[in-house]
Amino acid sequence: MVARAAGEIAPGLVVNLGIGLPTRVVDHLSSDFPVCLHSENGLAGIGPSVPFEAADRNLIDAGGSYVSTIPGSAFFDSSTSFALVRSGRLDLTMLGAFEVAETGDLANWKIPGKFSPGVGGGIELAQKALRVVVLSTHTDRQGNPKLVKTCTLPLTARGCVNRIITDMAVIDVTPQGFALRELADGVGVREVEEATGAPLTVPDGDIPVY
Amino acid sequence: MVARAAGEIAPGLVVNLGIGLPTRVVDHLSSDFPVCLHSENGLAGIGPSVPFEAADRNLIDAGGSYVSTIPGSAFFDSSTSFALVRSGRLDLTMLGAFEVAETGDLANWKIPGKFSPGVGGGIELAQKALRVVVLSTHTDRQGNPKLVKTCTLPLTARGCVNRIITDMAVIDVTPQGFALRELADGVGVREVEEATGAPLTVPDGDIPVY
Amino acid sequence: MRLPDKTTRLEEAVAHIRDGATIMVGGFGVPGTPFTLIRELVRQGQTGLTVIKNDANEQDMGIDHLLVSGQVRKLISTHIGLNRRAIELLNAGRIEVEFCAQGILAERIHAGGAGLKAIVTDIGLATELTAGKPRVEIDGEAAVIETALRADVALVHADRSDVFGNLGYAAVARNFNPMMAMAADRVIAEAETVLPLGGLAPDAVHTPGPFVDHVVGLEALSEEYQVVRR
Amino acid sequence: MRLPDKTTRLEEAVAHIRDGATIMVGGFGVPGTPFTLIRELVRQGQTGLTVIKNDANEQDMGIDHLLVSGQVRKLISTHIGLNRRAIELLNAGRIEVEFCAQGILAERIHAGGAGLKAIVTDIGLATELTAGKPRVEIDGEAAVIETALRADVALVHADRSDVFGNLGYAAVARNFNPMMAMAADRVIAEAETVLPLGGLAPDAVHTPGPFVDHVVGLEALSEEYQVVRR
Repeated sequence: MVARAAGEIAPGLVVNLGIGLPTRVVDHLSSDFPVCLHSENGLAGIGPSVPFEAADRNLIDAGGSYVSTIPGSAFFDSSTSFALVRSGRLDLTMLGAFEVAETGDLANWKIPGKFSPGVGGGIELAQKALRVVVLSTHTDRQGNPKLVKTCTLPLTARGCVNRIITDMAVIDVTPQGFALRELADGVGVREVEEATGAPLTVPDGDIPVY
Repeated sequence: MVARAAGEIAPGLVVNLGIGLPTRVVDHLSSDFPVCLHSENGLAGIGPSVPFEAADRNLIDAGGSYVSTIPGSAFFDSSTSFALVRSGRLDLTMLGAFEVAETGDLANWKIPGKFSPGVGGGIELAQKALRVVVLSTHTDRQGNPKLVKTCTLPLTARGCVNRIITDMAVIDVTPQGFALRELADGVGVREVEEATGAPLTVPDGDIPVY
Repeated sequence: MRLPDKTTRLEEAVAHIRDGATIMVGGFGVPGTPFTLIRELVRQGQTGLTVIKNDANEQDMGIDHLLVSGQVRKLISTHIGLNRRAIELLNAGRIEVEFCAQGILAERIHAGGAGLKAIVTDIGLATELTAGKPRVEIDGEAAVIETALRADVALVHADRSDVFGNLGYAAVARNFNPMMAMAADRVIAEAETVLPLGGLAPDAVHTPGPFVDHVVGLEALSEEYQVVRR
Repeated sequence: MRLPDKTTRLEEAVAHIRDGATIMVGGFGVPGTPFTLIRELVRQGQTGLTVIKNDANEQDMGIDHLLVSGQVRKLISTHIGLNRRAIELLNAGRIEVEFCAQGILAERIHAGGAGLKAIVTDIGLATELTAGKPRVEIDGEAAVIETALRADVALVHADRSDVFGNLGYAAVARNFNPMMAMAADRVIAEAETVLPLGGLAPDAVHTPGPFVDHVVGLEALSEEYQVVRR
């Protein structure tokens, strides 16, 4: 699933990988792959993670991991960092989700009743990245579908999600709703349909497996 | 008059000297005087002017004169430059004027019927500098007063002028209107009153001469 | 012309903060947080503060000390999830927290520093963060007016400063510091190195000196500044 | 991970400009004006352009060539007083000029680059420059809504660039270039020196590479770039 997500990153893009699962996508890119990774705390051109012993106290990513620079990296302030996000210079972001609606609505920051510690930069990433890929388990811990007709949780942004990559399938958000694109190895169409809380368009013929 | 204007610059201020007469005020400051001169094209800490032969093609002031830096100078973009002006960090500006009203209204950028080439940074300097001193001849070329009850020309900013220094007098704008503070050497009170287009409060006793 | 010297003793600089003041505090996590200025503010004990800061640091670090000491009335922030104590204080009703989208917080502070009244954006229109804020239409599209933020005092951390207050930041320790250093009536910068005039190249300055009122040189960096083992 | 190379031939980069495009052009007087990109645009001859630039340069310099060639429909500027020809063309009705206060032009471009819809300010309320613009009250005070500015293409001049498009500006040649380099769908930077990746220190970058699409190295600097004798 994480390896499959790495396939979303075309050469030359500017990409922000959200905290959690998405961060691990970088492990599946070759060191020579042409991509500019962005961190919202003020860095373009993130290099490999650095162990505690070798860390620079002034060089973390937005998730608090110690990282490094690569030739051509640039530091900038938080205003510039989100200018990049909001003005169409962020080609792709990968985010986690509580719920994704068939309209592409995303809820990933607050569960009413539970305390929410704030949204950070999540709204802007979801609302303004040119392409939003959700990387998530297909269902929550109780087995309830995360892909739904309508979000019941407070929204992060409306109509923002383009694709969902889960442990079961790759599904696109289309004007006609969810469309199955690929299946995880060993997962059947029927299983995906049962784990999905909204209608799923299934293509004719063979479905690629990842 | 220009020498008298230099007396307005208290130690430690951040000062913008407008194009024309005000620019020459700097010639009356000692090289050791503690002041930060600001140029709206992106320089704080303007050093002495530089002759053509020694000029740096990338180092002009907003009036197009070749200038130099001093230890501690900083370059910045136009956004930052006017942030300084509008956010209360510019202690003093000296500007020219077509008309100053007894309310402190300033008109110094456009004469209807004649073409105006645009206001540049003049509105922001006039409206937002903490103190605005007008440096001007007391009357225009036709002998008409520049200090008036109400401006007839398009305004630059309302109620912005604190003091006017002319070839005849130093006059403050007060809640009661114009108030005479000082006289130029050889000029009498009556002469100033006649050359001023609004009532002038004249102090009792001796009036300082410059 | 010569530029004035703004170096100030720590105690004297922080003493300018009054009870009830609104203060901005730089930093995103550890990098760029002015730990020394915060510690002095805890020592001096001013109360009823409104604090504007990206995050609430972690427990026993940075502004957490101000929360524990009860000096903070209200926090304007984007995310406090790394500080369990801040969450407890919020849940107990002992502090008020106003959340803002991170980049919009940055732009509201930029607008304050730029002497603007507000910005207009479509960010967060689908969320409760913009509920109750005035709406306006721009080119036929809905948008929300987010007012500019200014503070009485800004506390920022610089890697280097000259005595006039020209500042340079290290790596991602820059974050909110440059905007905050423009958006307060009084700006206090702590600096790891204080250089003489001319020690910073004019085109390497991140925050120009005219925005800064006090430069406090740091003699040593406490444990809080160091690499955090997680 | 490796950052891509954006070096582009002059002709190819400028060919992305279409008839009727809105273009931003950096510079304040001579410093920071991308004279070489402008000359190439004159050579290619795209027409019906809206040009956003602080000033109109001087006669026979910079965007004056675009005015003379009739390629400009509209100019958004702060001051054109140093270019008598621009004034004549305006008076003859051959170009439309929209004036804006200088710092507000900078902030409108900043807002465009920041993906905002507009800024709200009290600047120019007493002047005709804000006539007809929507008003709004902020904290009981009158203000005007100034919409964000974006362009199809921005032409900027840098002192130095690496091949990824991280830019550094010289002295006051910075001026409007950094904001414009963030506010266009396509950003073309000409650079006096093009460095390999790693040639610019990460904290010495004035415009981060992700905002820049094309880097055009300058082989020689024409007479227009030099010190002007007045």
